[in-house]
Amino acid sequence: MTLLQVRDLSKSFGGLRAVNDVSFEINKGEILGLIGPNGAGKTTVFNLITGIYRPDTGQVMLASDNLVGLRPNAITKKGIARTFQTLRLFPNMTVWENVMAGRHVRTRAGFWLGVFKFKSEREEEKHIRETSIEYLKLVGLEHLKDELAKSLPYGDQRKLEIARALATEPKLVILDEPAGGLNDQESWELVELMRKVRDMGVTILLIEHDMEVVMNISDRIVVLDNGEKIAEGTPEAIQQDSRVIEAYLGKEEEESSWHF
Amino acid sequence: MKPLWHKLTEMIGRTQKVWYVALLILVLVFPGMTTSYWTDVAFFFGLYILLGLSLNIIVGYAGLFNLGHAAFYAVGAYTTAILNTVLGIPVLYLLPISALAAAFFAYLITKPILHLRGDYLAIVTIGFAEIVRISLINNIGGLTGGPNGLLGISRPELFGMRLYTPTHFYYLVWFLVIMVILAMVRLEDSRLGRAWNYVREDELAAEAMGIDATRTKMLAFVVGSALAGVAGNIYAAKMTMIAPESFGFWESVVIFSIVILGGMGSIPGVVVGAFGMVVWPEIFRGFAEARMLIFGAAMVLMMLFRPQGLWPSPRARRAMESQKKSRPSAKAGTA
Amino acid sequence: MEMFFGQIINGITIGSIYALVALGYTMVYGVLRMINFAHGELFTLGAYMAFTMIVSMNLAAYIPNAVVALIVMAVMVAGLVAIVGVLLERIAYKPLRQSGRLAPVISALGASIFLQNAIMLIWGANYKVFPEGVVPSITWEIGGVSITLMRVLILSTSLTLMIALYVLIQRTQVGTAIRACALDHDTARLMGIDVDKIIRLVFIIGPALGGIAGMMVGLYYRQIGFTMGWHYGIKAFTAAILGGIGNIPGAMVGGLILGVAESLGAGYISNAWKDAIAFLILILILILRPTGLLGERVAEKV
Amino acid sequence: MKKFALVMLVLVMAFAVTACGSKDDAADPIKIGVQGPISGQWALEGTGFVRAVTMLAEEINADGGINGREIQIIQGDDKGDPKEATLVAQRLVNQGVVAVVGAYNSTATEPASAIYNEAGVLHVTPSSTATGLTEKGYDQFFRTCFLDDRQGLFAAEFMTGTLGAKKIALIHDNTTYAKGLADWTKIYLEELGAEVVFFDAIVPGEREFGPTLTRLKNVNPDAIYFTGYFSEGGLLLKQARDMGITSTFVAGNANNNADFIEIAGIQNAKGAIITTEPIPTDIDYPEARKFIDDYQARYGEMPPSIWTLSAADAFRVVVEAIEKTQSTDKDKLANYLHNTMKDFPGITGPITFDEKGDRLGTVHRAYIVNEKGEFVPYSN
Repeated sequence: MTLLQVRDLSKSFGGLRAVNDVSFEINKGEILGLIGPNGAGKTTVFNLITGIYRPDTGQVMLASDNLVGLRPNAITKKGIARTFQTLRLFPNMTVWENVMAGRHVRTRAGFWLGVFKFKSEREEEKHIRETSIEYLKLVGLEHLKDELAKSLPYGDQRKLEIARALATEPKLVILDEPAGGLNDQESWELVELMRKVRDMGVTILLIEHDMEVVMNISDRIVVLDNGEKIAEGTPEAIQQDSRVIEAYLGKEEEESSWHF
Repeated sequence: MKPLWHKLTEMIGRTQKVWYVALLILVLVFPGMTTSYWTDVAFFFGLYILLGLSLNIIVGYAGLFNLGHAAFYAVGAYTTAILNTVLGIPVLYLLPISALAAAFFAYLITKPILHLRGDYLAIVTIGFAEIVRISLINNIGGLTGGPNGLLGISRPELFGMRLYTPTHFYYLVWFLVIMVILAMVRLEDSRLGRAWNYVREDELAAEAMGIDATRTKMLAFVVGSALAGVAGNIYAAKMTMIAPESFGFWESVVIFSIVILGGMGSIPGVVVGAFGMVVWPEIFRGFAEARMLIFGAAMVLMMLFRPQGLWPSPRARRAMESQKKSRPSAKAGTA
Repeated sequence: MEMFFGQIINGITIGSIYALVALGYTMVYGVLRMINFAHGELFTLGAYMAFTMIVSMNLAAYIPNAVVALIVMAVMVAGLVAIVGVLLERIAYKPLRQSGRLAPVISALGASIFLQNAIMLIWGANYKVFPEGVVPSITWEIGGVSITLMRVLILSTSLTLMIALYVLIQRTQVGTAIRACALDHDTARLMGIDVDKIIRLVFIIGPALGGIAGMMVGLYYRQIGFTMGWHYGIKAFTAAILGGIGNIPGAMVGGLILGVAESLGAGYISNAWKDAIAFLILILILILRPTGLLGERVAEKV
Repeated sequence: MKKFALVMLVLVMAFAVTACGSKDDAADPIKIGVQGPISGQWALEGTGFVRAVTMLAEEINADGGINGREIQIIQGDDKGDPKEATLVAQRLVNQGVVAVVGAYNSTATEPASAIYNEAGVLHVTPSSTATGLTEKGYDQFFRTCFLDDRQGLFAAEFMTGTLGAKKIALIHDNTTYAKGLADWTKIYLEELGAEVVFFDAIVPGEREFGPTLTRLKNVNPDAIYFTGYFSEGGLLLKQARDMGITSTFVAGNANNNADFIEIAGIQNAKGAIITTEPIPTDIDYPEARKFIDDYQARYGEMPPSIWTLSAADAFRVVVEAIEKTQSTDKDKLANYLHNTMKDFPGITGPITFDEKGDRLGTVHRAYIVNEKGEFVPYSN
């Protein structure tokens, strides 16, 4: 069953065509890898799906809802959560509070409830705290809950960002280079974590540079080059694909110029 | 009142209870211990705590750089003054109405400017506040009394008692201060309070978490302005006359300084800041001439040596401490 | 029609002063991304220093030629104000370069209050009055519009200085270095530019121009007060935003447009609403086109 | 949080200890307060108040005081700010003053007057002209300045009558006082059949009046009446002449200051007229002459403005009442000032109060700037 459908997506910046007529689908419960050389437009596709950019043409459908034109927060509410290529935690807040941010969209209390602390608010607050701890346990950070986010080691910050995204109870979670900057041990833990998440029933869309990670975990892979989709298929098939190999060989393996 | 008292003690905890009760008693008996002059100083101390707390929501919690807060204060004061002098509505009935008027005004003007960041927002708020002041001077709609302001605002009445002595106003304002502090303590640790902090820390990440940043920032302005409107109402009631000159840029700077001086986002910081801005100068009246000079220098020195404020919020303090520890660079991700 | 031209002339004169002051804001913003709130006070300082030289020290008496005397004084005012500018940067801004956007702005606000009150304590709270005849009051009548010598002087001085600055920025090596710093400090450093030196230079040029503007205001209106910096500062800042902050020709164009707009507003609507009109323009520009009229669209880094 | 409570407690304690100030009863000297903006934008005016009152008090004390009691002056700086004014008033009341001269601007006088009224302190303002101040029924509130309407009437009669002007331009500066004067002048001008062809405000602190004057030039008035302060008045006059506007320039009493001529330049100021209370050198009262001479001798300069003289009068009226009633009881003092005192020889002319505490009569005169840059009585 299709969860997310991306159809004929295009986006230009100035004269530069960053994404050109890209279409793909993600099925419920799978892990889809999105790869491509630097400047291929991967992150732009992410930003188009999550509502940071508005596509020039094309559609993004989550189940039967069209997401185009919605603000990022509305898209999160519909059930898509994301992490960032460069970490974007709330650095001066605690680990716990960071995860509680994810609960925001699934809870309701506003100003008056916050001030008067009626029963409904107290129960909701308790619920926020308890469920947040659950997500911290999932990524194995509950013992650090009162530390400031910025004081965590880098690998833990990555995990925290994933926990925060999961706390929004997404149908689809989009991970933007989650293994970036991690050592082998941490990458391996990450792969395990992603499997666990998938087993919870959350679909995953993954951008990753670490080919080992991508090939290891993805059910299917979509390859972008110069803003266009050049291949799609199982990891094995992609590894054989001549266009993909050419695309990767033709470019220097250098750090992305797409700052996020 | 009993459940409130329960909650109060519950919140404060056992060991601290003694101190808070002592403090409360002191606040209660203070006018009896001193002259009407110091009672009035304490009144203004309280009034500026209210103003500081109101701006603290906008600047401290939500990180929105508002340098035109006097405008919202003015809207509250003028709403009270106009409705009281023209329609004769009792001043204290106008307290919620002034709050609403200031909140509504904030809703209107901040809508288009919330996407601006940092110093740009500061400039726009200065601009709005100046436009408000100029409009008041130019007697818009023939209601604001022009440069003369409005005169003859009646004294408030509470349970059939006319409030007019410094002591009456002292209790009125400190009652509000205590109520607002209690509300703020609760708000800080609520879903909305955290949302403000998330937006301040990283707006984009907050949006990715499903937090409507525009709405959240707007709410900070609306709630903060409503409280400034309350302060405006009390001010009008106390003064019985208001004029545009009381709501100029300088007033905004004073309120802003209260928040910065004490420490952004910190409730005790606001109290300390208001003490520094309102009471301190009264104790040291002798330095009248050089007072502003010292104040300006203090602002620079604060930024150089104690940017987190005199009494930072626990969060800011933790942030400072952890900065001293070595930590892995977040930039590693791009390398 | 006569009145219209009259208003345009008024607007251009006052606008050229705004432009001169705006250059200080825009250059500092360009290289440091901060609003130097204290710049208006440097402008005031220029006016008061000129006052001291003319009245207390009677410098003109030592220099026989009036034109030479004015130029010498202008150079001295520019130099002295520049020294204060550099000190200001050194003490209040430089230590805060790494501490985010909030701290420098508050520090600047504090410095502004400090300088304003220092001026008040040194020279007193009263208005100071420049003597008559430092610049002879000659008036020409052109097509029913009166133009005084001082206006011509203000206009020509401002234009000369602005053109000189433009050439400096666009045609010289130093100018290239300033522009490089405005784009990115790290890259500039990699290119071998001493960024600290460039920032210091910006804090020499900006305050010097502001100081000269202050001196001209003193000479023209002959009445100065210690709070005048706020008034001119906020207008000049508006001009800088209007033209596109960080953009040097933008500051010049912004100054002139603001001057004319204000003048027409005061002339056809009411002087009492003049400042409100200026602020309204500022807000509208920031909302609708935050990069200003001449500013380029900077792709927002997400 | 515990620390917070502790520190707050200490702070409040310290505050309370400082607060235990003097509660002085009827000690030997008679305490009279003087309240005004001693610092801030109107520092010049407030300083003038203090200097005038202090000097007079010392003179009286040197002569043995009033009724054998010394006068003690207590000053309070309100910066022209209503909040500060409240505090100053409270403090003066706490210190046991019998009477207060002061508050310069109406917004500061208003909240202070309520405090003085409740405390039963005689209150005389030298300069707050807002009409509403005397409408509140306070029996111990007086003013030695004239309401704006008096000068407005004089100016209107002078311009239409003596100058024969038909088309008149009015410019104010949107301050309480200037706006009031302009409004009243407009009312009387229209009553007298003159046409007000221009009515607009300039902004205090502004220096460029070109836009306003260009518009004004277009309507070509016979006379311009500027009701604001000298710092802008001088500039306005200069710029008007630079632009070739030749209309007669008339200005209100806030321009009664040598700097008005200095800023405009003698050449431009020559022929300009001001409407004002009699200037000291033109008053026949020996009191006035003596006051000016003493002031100049003591402080080395002329009183900064008419309000300084008005403050001196406020103080002299208070002393007069205390002396004549042999009392410091506010009811007796107020009663004396309301009902008994007639044409007291003030420095600014004869002083009589009506039942509201406003000053009766009109004493305004016109002065013209002569070739030497001095104000001289206007004569046809």
